[in-house]
Amino acid sequence: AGDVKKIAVLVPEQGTDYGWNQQGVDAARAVAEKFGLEFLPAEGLGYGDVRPTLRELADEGASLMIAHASGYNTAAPEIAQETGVPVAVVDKPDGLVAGLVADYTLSGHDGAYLAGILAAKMSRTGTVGIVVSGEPPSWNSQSAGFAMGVKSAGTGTKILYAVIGPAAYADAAGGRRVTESVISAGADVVFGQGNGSSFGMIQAVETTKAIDGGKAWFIDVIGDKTGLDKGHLLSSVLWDMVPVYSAMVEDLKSGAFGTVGYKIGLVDDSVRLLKTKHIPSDTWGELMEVRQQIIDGSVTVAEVYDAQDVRALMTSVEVPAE
Amino acid sequence: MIFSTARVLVPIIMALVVGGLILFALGKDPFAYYEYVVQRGLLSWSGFQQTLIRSAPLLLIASGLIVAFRAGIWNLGVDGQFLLAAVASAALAPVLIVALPSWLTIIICCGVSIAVAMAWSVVPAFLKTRYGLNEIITTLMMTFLGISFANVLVKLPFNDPDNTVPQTMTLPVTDRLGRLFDTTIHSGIIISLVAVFAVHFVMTRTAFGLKLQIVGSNPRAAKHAGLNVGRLTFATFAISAGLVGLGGAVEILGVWGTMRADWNPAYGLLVIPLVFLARFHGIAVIGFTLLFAILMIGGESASRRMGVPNFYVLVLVALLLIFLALVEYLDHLSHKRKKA
Amino acid sequence: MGGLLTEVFIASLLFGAVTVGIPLLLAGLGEQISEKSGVLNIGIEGMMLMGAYGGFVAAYYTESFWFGFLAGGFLGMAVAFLMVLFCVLLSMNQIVIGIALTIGAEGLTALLHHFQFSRTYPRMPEVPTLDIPGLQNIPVIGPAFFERHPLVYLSILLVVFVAWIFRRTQIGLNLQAAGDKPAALDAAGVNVKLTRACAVLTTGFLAGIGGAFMANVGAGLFVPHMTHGAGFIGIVLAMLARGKPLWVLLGAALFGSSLALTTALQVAGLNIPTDVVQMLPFAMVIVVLILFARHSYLPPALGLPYHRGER
Amino acid sequence: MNSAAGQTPAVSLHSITKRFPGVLANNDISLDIHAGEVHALLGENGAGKSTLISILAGMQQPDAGHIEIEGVRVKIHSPRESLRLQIGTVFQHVVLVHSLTVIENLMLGGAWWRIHDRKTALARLRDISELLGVKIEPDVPVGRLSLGQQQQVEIIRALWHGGKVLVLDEPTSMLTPQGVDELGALMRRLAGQGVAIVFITHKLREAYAFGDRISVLRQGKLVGDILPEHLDDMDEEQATNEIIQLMFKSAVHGAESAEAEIFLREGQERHKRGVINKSGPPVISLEHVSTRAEPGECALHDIGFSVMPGEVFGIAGVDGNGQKHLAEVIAGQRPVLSGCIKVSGELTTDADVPARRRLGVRYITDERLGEGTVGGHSVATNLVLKGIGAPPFWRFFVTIWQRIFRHAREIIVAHDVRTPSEHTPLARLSGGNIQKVLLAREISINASVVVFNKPTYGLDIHNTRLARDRIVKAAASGIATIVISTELDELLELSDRIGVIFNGEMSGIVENRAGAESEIGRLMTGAKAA
Ligand SMILES: Nc1ncnc2c1ncn2[C@@H]1O[C@H](COP(=O)(O)OP(=O)(O)OP(=O)(O)O)[C@@H](O)[C@H]1O
Ligand SMILES: Nc1ncnc2c1ncn2[C@@H]1O[C@H](COP(=O)(O)OP(=O)(O)OP(=O)(O)O)[C@@H](O)[C@H]1O
Ligand SMILES: [Mg+2]
Ligand SMILES: [Mg+2]
Repeated sequence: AGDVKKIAVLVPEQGTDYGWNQQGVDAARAVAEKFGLEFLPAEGLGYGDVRPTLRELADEGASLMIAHASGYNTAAPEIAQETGVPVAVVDKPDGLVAGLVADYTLSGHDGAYLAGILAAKMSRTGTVGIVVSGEPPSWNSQSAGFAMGVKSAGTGTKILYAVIGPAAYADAAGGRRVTESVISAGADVVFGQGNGSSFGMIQAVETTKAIDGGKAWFIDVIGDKTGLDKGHLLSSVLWDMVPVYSAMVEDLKSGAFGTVGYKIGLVDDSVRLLKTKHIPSDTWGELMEVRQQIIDGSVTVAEVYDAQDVRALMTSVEVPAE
Repeated sequence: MIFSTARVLVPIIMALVVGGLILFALGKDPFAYYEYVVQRGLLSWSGFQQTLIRSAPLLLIASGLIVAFRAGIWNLGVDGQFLLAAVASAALAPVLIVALPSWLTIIICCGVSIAVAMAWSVVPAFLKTRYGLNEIITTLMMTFLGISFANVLVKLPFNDPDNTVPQTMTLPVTDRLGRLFDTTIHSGIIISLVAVFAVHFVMTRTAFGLKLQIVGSNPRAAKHAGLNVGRLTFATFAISAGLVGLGGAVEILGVWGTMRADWNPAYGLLVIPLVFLARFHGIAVIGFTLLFAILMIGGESASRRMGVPNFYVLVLVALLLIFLALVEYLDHLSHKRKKA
Repeated sequence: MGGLLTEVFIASLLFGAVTVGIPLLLAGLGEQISEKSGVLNIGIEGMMLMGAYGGFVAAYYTESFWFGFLAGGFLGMAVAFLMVLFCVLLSMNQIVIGIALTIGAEGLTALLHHFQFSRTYPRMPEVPTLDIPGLQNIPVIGPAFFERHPLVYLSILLVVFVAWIFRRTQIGLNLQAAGDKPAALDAAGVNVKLTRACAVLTTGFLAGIGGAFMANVGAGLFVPHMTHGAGFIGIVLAMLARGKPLWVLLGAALFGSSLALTTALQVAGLNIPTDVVQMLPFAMVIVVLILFARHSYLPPALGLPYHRGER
Repeated sequence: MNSAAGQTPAVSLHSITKRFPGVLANNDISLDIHAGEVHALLGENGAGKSTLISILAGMQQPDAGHIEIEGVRVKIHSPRESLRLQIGTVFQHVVLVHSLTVIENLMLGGAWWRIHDRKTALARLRDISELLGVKIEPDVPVGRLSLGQQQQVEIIRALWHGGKVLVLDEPTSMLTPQGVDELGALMRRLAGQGVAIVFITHKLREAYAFGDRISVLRQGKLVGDILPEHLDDMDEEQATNEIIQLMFKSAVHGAESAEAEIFLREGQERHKRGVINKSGPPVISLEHVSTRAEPGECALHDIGFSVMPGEVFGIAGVDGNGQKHLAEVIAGQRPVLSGCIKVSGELTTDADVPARRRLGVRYITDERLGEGTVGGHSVATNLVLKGIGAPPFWRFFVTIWQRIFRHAREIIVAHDVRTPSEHTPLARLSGGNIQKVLLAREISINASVVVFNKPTYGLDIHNTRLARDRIVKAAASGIATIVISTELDELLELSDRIGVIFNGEMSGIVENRAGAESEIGRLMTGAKAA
């Protein structure tokens, strides 16, 4: 049982990306307000060494440091050991240390599964695409979830998969180029994951016609870019970290911190599909049914984190065991 | 005196004034910002430790560059050499530590890292000695190649399957380079300081150093004087890359313990101008490196506290480089007028 | 997977290759002009980035691609002006200043972007094209090369134009002399610093346009650090080309197509990390160099400031 | 032929003063240059001649004083201005763009916005080459031309913009005797057309033969003139004496320069040669040596000769006939294609430079700045350049800078090197002083074979004297000495035997006795030895 006064969140880019970074910062801020804590945001730290910042935040008396990037998940536990300040890390489910290190492995794979179904149903060309700027586990599991969703729709829809390139989180031009190619290869719905580069993907969807001459759609992840939409944003797999962060604070207070990992999921709507006006209401209804089935457990979505396995899903026509 | 107070203070003040105006235009208080920088980067003990830690790889890279630049060789391939050496240590250390004591592991890793970086410099050295191909092109290309290759190595052969992030296995904190006394500073800083002093001594006070300088200033004269230009060129590349590689090893063995894919701090871009500003002088390099490490560490902190995006530090670094270069140039002019 | 390699898809790959290649071409040509005149312009990355930012802002607010390119060119030139001031006029160290300008442009554009666009992420509309009648209907090649923004055609024509300038004009002679033996140019009554200044400003202009192309055509928007390394590739291209503009074009094509190849392999379902493909052009060039290298020709005075009458 | 004394001078310099760090290069110099005259400008190395004319050429700005052109005060702030005033300059060191062709070099400076105007340029080239009586290929890259041809291009360029004033800084140092005569005739012809010519040389004979008026500089000051009316009345001997008086009579230097004077006069005679030790084997011998031809270079074919201890073996020939390869092959800087080289009976064909140095082989290159020295480094460093790592200046590879500096100070005094200090970057010294550094470095202990390549190139008479004296002394001490020179006088003065090299082959070897001169002249044009 600890006294929680200040929480810090560390993100690699500015918290204004309508995506991973923004969701993290916004959620942490919301939780800080909810519990009346002092909030210490550290944005734009990059993918280099965050130890100096972690140590400084520890010096400043942070009660919890949320290292909100999978790239920080080696450094943060080490600093936690060194300073005794609890940290939360991403994508390291076996790294729990009681009272010190907790993991939250976020995956919207079941949300992505729904998005896959949506894509399959909306596709006129019979081909959908996945464009990612990198292959971190959380994105891999969504790519896989999406692919499985597409296949489960039983429409025989083909799935194209493309990674923009190394260190391409901010490569907007690459995002656009690759997305254009994917659309030209036949996709009319593109499931895009990438920070800065996802704006390039949106740009491509906005300016490239599908091969049937019609409109191409974009399905986003993590954040809600409705405010920026020019009519091509079909949906988004939204992530809400507030429940996770709240649970962390509560566990810190109760002393359970570091004994359990945290997840997001469809159950509490911490993962949900963004509803836009472009989705026909009957389709939406079907999606909500599948959602319920997943929550019930009658449909399970396998979690695939490995890049090689993800790629295998794209080439194989069979849907892996459900 | 190379490191006269005015030569450093004047440009710093100029950079701070211009940088301050930019901050002011952004609606932030420049004084508060600078106070945080100095507080964190220099005055607070815990912050200063971070400054020293950050300096270690920079100094080793700088010492490698001093050798190359004094010998007239433009080794702009620092980043590739650094990363590949880092991969070597990161891949090897966690494996060796299982069987060997940590001191031996560290020595072997440093050796292998040095060798890997040296190997990466063989192509530019060969192309230069054999065909006279300019090393700016070849080292730049090798660095692009090296950066990608390092990623491939981390993602494929050396990937740690137990970690979801593509990175190598991790060397436990306790097995890393020993820490100095009670601090978080690892002993790599000692290695790097020794390297800088050794390089300075070799370049200014030994026959080998003078030979390299002769080759650097006039290869034809070197040949005329009976120096083996080809061998010295290879030696220069090897020593330079080796020191840079040692920097990569020290950063991995001292700080990270692992190497993550797509990690590229691009230290070369910062260190190259510093070495020029220091006029290839070892002691001056230490000063400049510390100055910039303070700015990096302090700037991260100040940016966070003030809500200024960290990009601002880049602007400040650029301003500082420009004003340092300007003052160095003015100093050089007056020096030339005075001295015969 | 064979079915993927449709005409449309291949055309789109080529299209992408051209899109990637044009900024590299402009940067490489620009750098070549600087280098010919004896200035090693390491700041070209900064010029591109500034051009990308400025070009995007201008194009976005005026809703004109042309205006964007022009503005990008001028912003690139503004950075080049600093290079001229410090390196040509004041003879300060070209590498220090070049790197400083690059770092500064990275910081400044990211900062400006943060305060201006990081909540709205504005994007450009579809790129207007000038279709070349007849040629545009050639399968595969047509859409990639002949349904493009006029700047694409201009950039390729620029190769010929620059080659002509180098070969047939006084400017070409002056540039060559400035990089080879500046004292000779000076003795012939031509202002060496002015020649170099013009060369660097031209570089800045071209690099700026290249950056603007990257932002407006390549990405359709501006994001921080978006040029990542294109300027440095431009330097490599310029040096490999040994003063021949046509070789810059070939180099740009090589790099452009290797990126397209990455996408092709992935969409085709091949399991190769992008890094491997990314290494291809560099590895290829190095192998070619090792096998066929001849003595490289770089201007003897490259990187050396000129002072009249100094010993 | 001489202009009336009352006429306005084409150029007049008024109280020109120019300072460089540590030197007063021009000290209050006032000088008139008249149209229709060849004005010979003489002075020891470092006297300030080149500085003075680079002020005229707009390359340097005077610290004080001003210039009038035809009585009008002008400010020559750039070479462009100088060209506009129709002052054409041929600088001491070639300033041509090697990667451009002859005609392109000549077109430099044309209106910048134009495309090449080849036709006009070729016509102009034809006119000027006719005037000069030279033939030059317009489309050859300048880098491929011999130094002599490059100089012709420079002269053409100097006249390109219509010469009122033509300034030639040591133009004869690279020319053959015929070339010198041709240039002299050319200067006379141009003067006849009313051009004002400034002619800098170190050869008093040339000054007398071609000059209408002679001015002498010493240590930055104008120390005397010989006016045309005066010069006409003197014979060569008188003129020479007068010039030497001006150049070396010095209140400051007192006794030392009186000594110099005597020894300069002595120098006019042929040197007494030392004893050649013919008892043992030759110190060095070359047999059937050939080298690989690189583009633009003249390779050796089947060269053979040997040199005895104490002997001076001269190599005569027009520049560019393989002298460079010969010297480099002996020094070990260049591999031989076939044949062998023996030093003191030992086969050294494949030995590298340090190995040959250990055998006592020394080489004084003709490219002082190109390969002989490292210009940016100090005089002191350059003096130990060939012995880096060796005691006494290095102990366990650690440099003992104090010793190097002390050594340098000693050399500077002993060889009268004019330098502000031993720390001065070598490139700042005048050519003659750089040459002294080179000589001092090479002729030291343990030499057995010394190759001198153009040892007096660019030196003033005094330094030439010193250098030749040193060569003679070296030989007298038993060193086998090889002197490569394009100046026949020099070889005749110094050598025991003279080999003539033509097109990379040794066309003959001549004993240096009466009548050798004409035989050598014949061989130099490629005729085979009888
Ligand atoms: N650019 C320069 N910087 C520094 N010192 C210089 C420079 N130019 C000339 N000097 C110095 O000025 C003096 C005069 O040099 P100058 O070249 O005019 O002599 P010179 O009479 O032409 O000699 P030489 O016969 O050897 O050519 C020398 O001491 C030289 O070292
Ligand atoms: N190439 C050189 N030629 C002549 N002297 C040299 C050369 N390089 C170095 N020296 C001399 O060697 C000494 C040391 O060199 P350097 O100037 O690099 O170190 P330093 O500045 O004296 O060192 P510190 O600043 O630590 O005292 C100096 O006295 C310098 O003049
Ligand atoms: Mg010093
Ligand atoms: Mg001179």
